Amino acid sequence: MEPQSVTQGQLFKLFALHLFSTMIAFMLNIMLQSSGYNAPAGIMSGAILGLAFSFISYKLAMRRPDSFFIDYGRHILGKWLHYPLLLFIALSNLMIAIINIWELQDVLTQFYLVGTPSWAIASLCGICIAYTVRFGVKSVFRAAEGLFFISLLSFLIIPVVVSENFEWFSGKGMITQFSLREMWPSAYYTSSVFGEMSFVLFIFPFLQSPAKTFRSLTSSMIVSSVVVILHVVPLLLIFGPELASNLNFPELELLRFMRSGSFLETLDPALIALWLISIFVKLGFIVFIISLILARSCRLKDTKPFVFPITAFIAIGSLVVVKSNIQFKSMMSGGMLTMFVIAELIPVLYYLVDSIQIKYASRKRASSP
Amino acid sequence: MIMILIVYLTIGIAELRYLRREKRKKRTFVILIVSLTLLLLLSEVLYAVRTSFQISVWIEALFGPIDSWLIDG
Amino acid sequence: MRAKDNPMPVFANGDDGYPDTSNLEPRLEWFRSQLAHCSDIVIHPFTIGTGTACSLIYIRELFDYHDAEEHLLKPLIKECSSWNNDLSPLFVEHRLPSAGCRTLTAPSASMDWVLDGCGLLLIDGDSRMLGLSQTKFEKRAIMEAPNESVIRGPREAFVENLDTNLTLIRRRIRSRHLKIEQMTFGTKTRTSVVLIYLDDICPDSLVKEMKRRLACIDVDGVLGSNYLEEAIVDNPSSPFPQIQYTERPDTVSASVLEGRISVMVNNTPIALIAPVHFFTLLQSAEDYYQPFIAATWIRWIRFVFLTTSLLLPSFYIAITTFHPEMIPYSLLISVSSSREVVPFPALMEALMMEIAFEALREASVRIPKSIGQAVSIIGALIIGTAAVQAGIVSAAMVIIVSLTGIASFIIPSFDLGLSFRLLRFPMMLLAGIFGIFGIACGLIIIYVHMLNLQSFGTPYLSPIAPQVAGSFKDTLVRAPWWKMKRRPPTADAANRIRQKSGLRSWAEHSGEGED
Amino acid sequence: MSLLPKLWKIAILLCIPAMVTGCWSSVELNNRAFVNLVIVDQTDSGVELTLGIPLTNRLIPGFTGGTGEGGGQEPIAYVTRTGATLEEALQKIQGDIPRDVTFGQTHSIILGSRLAKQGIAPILEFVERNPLLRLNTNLFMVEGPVKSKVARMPSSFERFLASVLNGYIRNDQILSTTVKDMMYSEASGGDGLIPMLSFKTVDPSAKAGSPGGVGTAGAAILRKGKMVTNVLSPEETSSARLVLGQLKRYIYSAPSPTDGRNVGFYTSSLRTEIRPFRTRQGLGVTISSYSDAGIIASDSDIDLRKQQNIELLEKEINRIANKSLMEMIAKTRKSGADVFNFGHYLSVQYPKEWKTIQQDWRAYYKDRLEVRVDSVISLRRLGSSTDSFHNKLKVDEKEGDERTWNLSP
Repeated sequence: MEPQSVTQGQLFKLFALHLFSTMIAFMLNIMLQSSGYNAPAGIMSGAILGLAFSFISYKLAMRRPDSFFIDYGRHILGKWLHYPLLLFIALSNLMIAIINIWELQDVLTQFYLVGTPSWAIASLCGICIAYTVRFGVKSVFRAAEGLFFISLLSFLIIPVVVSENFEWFSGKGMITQFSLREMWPSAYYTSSVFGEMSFVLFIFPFLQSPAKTFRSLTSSMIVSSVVVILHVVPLLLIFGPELASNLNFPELELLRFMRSGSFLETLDPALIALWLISIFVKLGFIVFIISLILARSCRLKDTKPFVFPITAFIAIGSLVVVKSNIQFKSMMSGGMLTMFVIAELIPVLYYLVDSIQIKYASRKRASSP
Repeated sequence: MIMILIVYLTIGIAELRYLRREKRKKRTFVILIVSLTLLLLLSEVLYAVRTSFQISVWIEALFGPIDSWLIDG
Repeated sequence: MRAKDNPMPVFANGDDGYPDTSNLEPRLEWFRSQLAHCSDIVIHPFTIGTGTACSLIYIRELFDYHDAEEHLLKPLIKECSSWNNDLSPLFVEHRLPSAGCRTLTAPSASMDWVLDGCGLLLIDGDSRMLGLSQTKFEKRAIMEAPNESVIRGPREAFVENLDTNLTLIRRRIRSRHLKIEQMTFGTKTRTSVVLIYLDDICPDSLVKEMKRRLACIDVDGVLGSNYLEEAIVDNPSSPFPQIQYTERPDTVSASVLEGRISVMVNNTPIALIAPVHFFTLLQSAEDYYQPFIAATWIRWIRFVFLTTSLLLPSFYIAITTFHPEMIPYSLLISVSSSREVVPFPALMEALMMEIAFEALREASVRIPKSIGQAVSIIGALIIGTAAVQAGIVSAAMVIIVSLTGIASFIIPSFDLGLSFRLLRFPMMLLAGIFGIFGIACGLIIIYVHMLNLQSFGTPYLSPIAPQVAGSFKDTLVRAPWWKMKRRPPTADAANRIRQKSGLRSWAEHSGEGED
Repeated sequence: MSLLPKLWKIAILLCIPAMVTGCWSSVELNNRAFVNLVIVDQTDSGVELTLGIPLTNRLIPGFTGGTGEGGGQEPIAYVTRTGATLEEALQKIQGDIPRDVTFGQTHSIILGSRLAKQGIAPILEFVERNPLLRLNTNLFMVEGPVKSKVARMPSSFERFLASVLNGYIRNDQILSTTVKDMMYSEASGGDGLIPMLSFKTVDPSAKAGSPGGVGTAGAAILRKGKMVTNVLSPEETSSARLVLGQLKRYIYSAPSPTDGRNVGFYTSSLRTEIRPFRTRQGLGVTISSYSDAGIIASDSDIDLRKQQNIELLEKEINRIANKSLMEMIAKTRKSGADVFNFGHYLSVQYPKEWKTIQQDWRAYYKDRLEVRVDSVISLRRLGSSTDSFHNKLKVDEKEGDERTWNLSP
């Protein structure tokens, strides 16, 4: 593959898109339902927690920046434990992609393309994602780099456009009704999303100047948490915690709340289209990670042949993952995110075992020169 | 059901032709064909039982208790 | 032409029957047999000096016979009387005043020499032949560029003759480093192709790559630059142009100064320039001759109309059929009432109108000038008011189609406009089926395709997608001249500085006196 | 890399069958019936739903034949159906209209007073749940049977009644209550003020062209989604709009403190701050509304050049404004409806105390809550002349004491 072909700027832009696109599009509802006024605080702490996960996987990766985790992981935990764990990470990545595509087609079939069958939307998404990843890792990161400014702009327009209906005083509620207990659920959910940065471990050999990776991870965490906060706070300011938590798609209601100007009644179909583009970039990265795991664990150099089969499986999986919207909601708050957190904690396990091995090896070398 | 088969067949043909043109080792062909059939079987099974069984049932069963313990515990 | 037969000086007999003697008659006989049925070939026998027979072979009207007679034959006849009919010095010491004479021995080389429009002098008793290179034929005068006209800036355009084109370039770049390498292509046509580059600025890898790609062209005829273009392009199946072509010498010299390489083919007024990326195709020569504020403004208009030409009809279909809540109320009422009588769905109507517009445009190009004017007027009438009156098409659609039609012409490079016009149809299909979501997916696919397109090593969206610091200056914005200190990334890495100190350094120091 | 041409071909191949499958959810523009006005009323036989749908085929521009404007005949159709619930009525309407009813363009809902008395919760629920209806849809109220009034109302300024209502909202001439304001918080859910519309029916005897039509008239108080008996008068509604900061242009007159003659003012409210405070007795709320005022007519001889006179006038206007605000709030408190969402402000500022009084908040609002009003109206502009007409030109001397000029030398 092309080693050293991804710059740090591209990494920062991809992870920023990666984090704030699905957080805003699909996760705000759970955040507001689980912790009302404390959602912004929960998101901030969850982001820092997610960054902690990725810091540990960054430390692990920095020990051997030029080789793939899939290759040297075998020596740390032994073949029989390494491959099942890899399979679990691949499965959880698969689930991330499946639920994202399911949520995408759910929003579209409910609001905009009422009659369209979901297999049509899933297959179109699949074609776009697979086409992006088919050209290799450089194309995914280059796509993220080009799209970053447009989608950041489209995400930042919304709070400005609805700012005339703000009830500034109710912002005080975030301070007066602060409670750790209420903040913890949304912190936990956010950490499962922000924890996806720890999968940077797999693409370390592709990065130029790997030492600066953690700096770009932190800056992308900061940018995306600020953008997400800029969407949660207006929701609280306009709708108040009770009404906001009752809305299934708070983001769409916020968009439609814009006083209809003379030029455009509402802006939301156009903005939804812009979101899709950033969500496709995220899913592109995830499909690439899965194809990398699949290819390298069979000791193949080239990940390209696996891209289309995996995307087809994701598209089909997204049709059958849940039967109804209600079942999906109970799954999301019932265990899905824990699966992602566990997948993100696996590199921590490797890091511990590896540091023990190093300490043990150095003591042995010191004791028997 | 047939649509899934058609999709996997077209992908298989395209990928095999790509591998042949890139003149890869035989082992790569075998791996690709095995993984393709595995994915095809899995998606056919999942599609067949989609009304009675969903993936989310397993996930809630496996990770539900941990999640509730962490959130409410 | 791959030199099939290596020109060995020895008389290779059997070179398809060339008589291996030094006397004139059999050789003339061979030439006559080779050039039978060519009415424009002239074989002019005469004798010189004390009776040695010679003959001159040339193509009428292609070889400057009068000049040759004046400068060549008269002195020859006068001269050789003193040589007591030993004409060997003729070949050796170039006693003849006219330049470009060559002694030829191999029959095929001499045949090519005649076919190139030069004269051939055969002398009895001497197997060597003298080639005379006075060619003179009608050439088109240098006129104004028809396609890329410019308000303020040079108006000269290339002509068919390669040598005149090279003079146009050489007059602009008077530098030792300007290299012009000549090659010939096409077994039958033997057209001469020229590579133009500045060897200190243009990266050597690019020159080697270009030569490598050109070397494997072995075709019988190269009549236009497009033959070469499709052979050396990276991804032939992509609708986007990967090589820039122009007919303006100042564009060629500007790109050569930027470290790019240009390919010019004889008998075509179009020069190819490689490598190119998306944003250079959006720049017209005009941008560099106008003040930079106006140029930047026009460039933004180009971007806007670029997206309009691609997206306007599909947005019209998507918004009217999928998301009517996006249209302001009063506009919605007027649009829906104007669509009341129209029998077709929006997608069908849009496709019909677009295809009609394409047909109209193609017809107005192909029809001879005299009645071309009529077609465009009738076309506009038929498609415009009559269709709306008859209720086949809604008024809004006519406006949209004509706007997109104009928009696709605003793109300076005609090829890019063509590819966007082509891409508009799949976008309309996607918009008709999936609405704005379909448009988003279509845009993604086009964007990713352009991302991974390369033209001679430089990525197609290079200043934006793989971000190159500081190169925004010439893409989204045309920075003023005194800001453009460095050459674009295509230039050789070592030699990137274009101008030493800022052009406006006189302005900075004016304030010394005051406190 | 040369798999790409195949992808290109596959993509094109995919497009062609896709065309055959037809467009699933694309509905032609003239296959849709755009609802611009929803009117809901309660009748004996159930919920009566009326949808105002513009008839685009009567509005074809430049269409020579056909009815065109139809001479005064409004190009809108009010389709009315009655059903046990709102949804059933909607289904009946959809069943009868050949086009697909879409709510994308609905900005206002008119409610009948009889329905309001029974409770508008099902309407709010319908708007919140329907994906196309927006949370900032405005609510209006009409006394008595709605449909007959709306149907007979010829609109003179705008083509559709809905555009008239949009105009009111755009120019802030009416109290704007959106669905969101009614569902803002649990404690005061369903409480709010809904502006009333009055319809001046055209009496046939009057000569043609006399503009009948719609006007604004007071506001109805709703408690838990049900309309209570007393209604706010137009003046009280304007003071309510002052509290909500929506009073953009309001013209009124007040007696001048010096000689009691009339001075005309116009005010436009800048902003309103509602700040809760805590005293030993319990919680309270201060409403301070800042607005600008200007004099448009002065009949009194008050000298407007002196600053203290201006301050005198300001004190006078503030006193009047405070008095009307207190009366209006007392009226709403008497009906026990927290129309201005004071509960939300208390819950934000004092969460602990709020938990205790949350259950019976309306009773607390009715009796114990202390409300202080402090309106700050600053008089900034005198208009384009300073002294009043009477003052300057001495026109109002009494008739008797004029000198008489006798003609004899």
